[in-house]
Amino acid sequence: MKWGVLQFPGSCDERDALNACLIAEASLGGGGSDSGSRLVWHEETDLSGLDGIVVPGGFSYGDYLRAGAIARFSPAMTAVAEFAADGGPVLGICNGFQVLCESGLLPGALLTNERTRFICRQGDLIVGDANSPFLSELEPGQKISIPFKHQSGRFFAPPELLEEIESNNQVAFRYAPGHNPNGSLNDIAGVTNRAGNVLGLMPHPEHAVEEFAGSTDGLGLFRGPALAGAEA
Amino acid sequence: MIQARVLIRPKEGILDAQGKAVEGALPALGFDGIEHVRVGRIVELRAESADRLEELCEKLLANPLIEDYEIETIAE
Amino acid sequence: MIQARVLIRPKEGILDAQGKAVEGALPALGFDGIEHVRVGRIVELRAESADRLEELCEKLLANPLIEDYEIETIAE
Amino acid sequence: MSEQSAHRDDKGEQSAHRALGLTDHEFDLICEKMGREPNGVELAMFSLLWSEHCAYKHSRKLLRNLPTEGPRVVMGPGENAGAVDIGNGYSVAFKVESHNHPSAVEPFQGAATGVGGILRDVIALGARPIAILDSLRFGEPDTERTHYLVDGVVRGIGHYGNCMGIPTVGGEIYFEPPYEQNPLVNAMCVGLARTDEMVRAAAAGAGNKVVLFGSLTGRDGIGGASVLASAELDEGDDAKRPTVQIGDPFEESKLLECCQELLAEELLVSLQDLGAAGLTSSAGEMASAGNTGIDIDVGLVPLREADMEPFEIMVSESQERMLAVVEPSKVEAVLALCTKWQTASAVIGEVTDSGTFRILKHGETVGEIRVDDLVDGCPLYDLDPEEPAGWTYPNRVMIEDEATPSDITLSLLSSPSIASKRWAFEQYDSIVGSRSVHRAGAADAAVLNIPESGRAIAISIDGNGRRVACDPFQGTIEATLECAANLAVVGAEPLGVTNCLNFGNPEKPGVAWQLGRSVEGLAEACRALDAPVVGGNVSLYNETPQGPIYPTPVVGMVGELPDPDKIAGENWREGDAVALLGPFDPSLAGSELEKQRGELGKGLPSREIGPVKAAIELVRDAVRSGAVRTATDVSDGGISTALAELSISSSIGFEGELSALIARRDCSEDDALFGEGPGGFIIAGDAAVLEKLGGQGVDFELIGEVGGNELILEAGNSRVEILVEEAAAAFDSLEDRIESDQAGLTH
Ligand SMILES: Nc1ncnc2c1ncn2[C@@H]1O[C@H](COP(=O)(O)OP(=O)(O)O)[C@@H](O)[C@H]1O
Ligand SMILES: [Mg+2]
Repeated sequence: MKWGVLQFPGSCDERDALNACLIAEASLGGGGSDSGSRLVWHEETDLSGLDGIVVPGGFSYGDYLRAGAIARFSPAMTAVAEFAADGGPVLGICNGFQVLCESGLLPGALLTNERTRFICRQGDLIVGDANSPFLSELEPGQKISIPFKHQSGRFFAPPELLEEIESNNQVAFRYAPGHNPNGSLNDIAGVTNRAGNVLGLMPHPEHAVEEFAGSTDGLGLFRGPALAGAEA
Repeated sequence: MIQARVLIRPKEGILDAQGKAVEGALPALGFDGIEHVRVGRIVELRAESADRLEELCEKLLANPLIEDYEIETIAE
Repeated sequence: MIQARVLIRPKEGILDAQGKAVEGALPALGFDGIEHVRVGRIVELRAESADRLEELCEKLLANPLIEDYEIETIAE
Repeated sequence: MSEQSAHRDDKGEQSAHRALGLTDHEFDLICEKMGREPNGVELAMFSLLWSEHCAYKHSRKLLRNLPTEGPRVVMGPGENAGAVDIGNGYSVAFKVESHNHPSAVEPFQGAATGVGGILRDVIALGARPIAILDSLRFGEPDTERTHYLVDGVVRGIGHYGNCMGIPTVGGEIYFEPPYEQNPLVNAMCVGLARTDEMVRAAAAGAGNKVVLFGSLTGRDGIGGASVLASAELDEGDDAKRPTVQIGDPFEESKLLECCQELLAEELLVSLQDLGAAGLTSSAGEMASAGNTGIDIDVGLVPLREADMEPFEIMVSESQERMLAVVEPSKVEAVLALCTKWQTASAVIGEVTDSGTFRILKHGETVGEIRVDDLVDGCPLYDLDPEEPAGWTYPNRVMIEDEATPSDITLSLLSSPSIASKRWAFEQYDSIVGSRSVHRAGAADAAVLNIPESGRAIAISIDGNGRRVACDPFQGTIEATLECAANLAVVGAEPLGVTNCLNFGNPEKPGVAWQLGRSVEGLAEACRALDAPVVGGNVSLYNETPQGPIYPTPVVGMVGELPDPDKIAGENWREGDAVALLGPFDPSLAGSELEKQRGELGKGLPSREIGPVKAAIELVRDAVRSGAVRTATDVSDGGISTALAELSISSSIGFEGELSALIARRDCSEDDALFGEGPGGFIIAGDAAVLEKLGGQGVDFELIGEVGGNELILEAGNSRVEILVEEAAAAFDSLEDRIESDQAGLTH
């Protein structure tokens, strides 16, 4: 699989995300440095040849105004919207999740943490019952350990929308009991779009792909689309 | 040119973490009798016309899912 | 009770990183002819009296070193 | 303003130079060197470059005694940061710097811009920053002021690093009364670079262009020099003179990427950050290092405020700016890359062979100074040291006389300086960059994976000011040894040292003595450890009417280790044997307990470095071989605290006793349980494996076994017996003490 990882002015985790993509590819017997996976500059509009997109974490445009508010207007995001509409897998991590919500590709919004502080910690997530290529290697109810780090990660949706997200099985991850760091509604840590091909989450699976990091539970998300493709 | 001021506030009913933090800090600093603290943003700008300000708010300055906005303009 | 509104803005001459970033992004979003974007905070609250609002701003709501504030009150 | 002279006999400006911090003697010297009196622009520039901060006038002579050379040193003192070779064509660059005063005035911005500044020093070498550490000192956390400072500083440090995508991987925080009014905010940055791609700051090549890029120049940080402004401008204009610097990490993150790309494309001759004294110091130092002259036209500098005076432009400390020397044919490409990264840029001058620093305004000369006079002309002063007769700092009783050993252990664990700093460190992104080696509960040294070199590096920062106050020489040796001990626990060997010397007013004999003895201690320890000092920073005059701070040399050490899979952590297992290793000879002098008892006094027992070094090496080798998986050094609070911390981090108790130590050292029970000093390690694991570490010329004794839910430790007739849960609650109490009245308002 060839991944494109978006890079905005102010992105932070884009190299980490690309690294995770390459590790996942290698674990599936593909990849290598000539795999074709690459960073995508925010002004690029041509995503042809890419099989999956990551909108990475960081502080695009300094997160000024609202996290993700400015980045959503980049030319690359217009291309990502088309890519997603065609069913391509798009993963938004942290700031990337915020960008996808701001641009309407995912439902809901992310508010300042209840305790207003930035928080960085390893935490447990429970896999939701969403149907998404990113979850193909994970079982609903499975517990995984993934770090999170953010200041605006409190998932919010008005009651009707929340009800819709729940009843359509769009919840991809919930914080395990006692692990909700920010006051997210229904402990929601990640959601998908209706079709399931777009998934956003606040925790950082790309920081849980190598042994030395203490957990490799994040690898599954990056392996998911290729495995789902193989099944299809 | 016009001078515009956009006030952006968290929607009623949404927990305003910053407002709550301010309220929480008041007693220790010796302030009593203050309540309903809400913290929002103010964006001030000069524009050639007021025509597209609404659109600017909807698209960029505010997120209608979580925020209300109000535009005040002064012609110059 | 009074209803108060405090507008807090970066002082003249102090770098307004937010305003700068927003202003820089506007042309790419198709908004032209907008300038002097300044981003500040608005704090709204209900208080028993306006007596200590000034002090509240100095101590907690604003940072007098880098921000100016303006208090508007409406008696209720 | 440029036409006017700053003559001290001139009535209106009689004391301009004094108000700017120059002595009459220094002013006379300037006149002598110039053959005339400086005009306002020139005086402003001299006053800053001849300041303590830039000229090191009270410390440079002392610093010459530090060992700075070694086979791994790539860049030593004199460059923006030091650098050491880590193999495979890579180097790590690192430096620690203070931002004490700005943080006392505005803690959030002060700390944020402190981080921004040290990052730029590393970026200027062509390195990509890969880690930040912070070393903070505050008063006791029981006043509104301290809460306000801690909250702002911690948020400020987190804000900058988090937004930049550079992990803050370690640090330390101490709370002591002498820092109440004068907190210390030291930040260290470590960067990675290909050795052959690193750049120096020296300007070269007459005719080459000088390019300024990054943020626009505003009136930020024009502190002292605003004296000139008030002499020049109308009364009431002072409000237009902000002195607080505002940090914009978003701008710096673009600047970083832009610098990396400019260097990768080989577009630059040299690169320099703008820090204290802004354009004056960066352009001046570039010219000085390159033995060139330099012309700067202030009319070409992109401004945030149109009406700035030439002197303001020359001394502005606006953040997030860099200066580059570029060959004329490459200027266009440089400016284009700056545009790509959405950062302002302009050609503002030229390198000349004149040996002078010329300031122009739209082509007209408004100031002209010989580079040597400006950069190297400042007189260096000898200190006038005198050892104070006794303890000159306050003592406060914080613990009851009748406290039992168990009470004392809990009191030590909840002491803000010892208690877990999780509350602070969780506000820092510690994992971005995918290098941070994760070890649950571990805090001794940060470990970063460097796949580029096939190895890992470890970083530690340390400086217990209280112990240095007791004995500046021994205390500084101990701080350096502690860094090395922290590295040993993760299997790392020191490569180089950086340091920040935070002291009071060096013109006072007592402070001068502290400074001199401390630097001697640093030199001695670094020599013994073969760890050259490759850079650092000095921050003097840290005092208020309440008195000086504790003398606080903050030592940062970078080491390397072969295998990040083989490092010891703080997780022990049920049934593990536990040993005390090393020449540890505990004493209450200068200890946390002595502080709590209000009995601090002058002097620390002197200890030989040799045996400590041997213990450090034994532990390092044992960890590297994989034999030892649990280890920590005995530090603040002594053995009882070290054992409690291990129990807490793995939630398993311990039972043991210290009779062998008491017999060997002939020390008191309190000394054994709570005494401090260098050279002690607690290690845990299989008894048979541990025992192999005995009989190797390093003191060694088994002291007990891991198990249960209590910490039980006997020393003669004294007995500590506490539940691990209780210990954990005490250890986790910092947040409640700090987070009482702060608002957590985001700026
Ligand atoms: N305590 C110290 N030990 C070793 N080197 C030092 C010390 N203090 C300053 N230096 C060196 O002196 C030079 C000037 O320091 P500084 O003015 O802080 O640099 P910059 O202007 O680049 O921030 C640097 O190379 C620094 O490493
Ligand atoms: Mg520098």
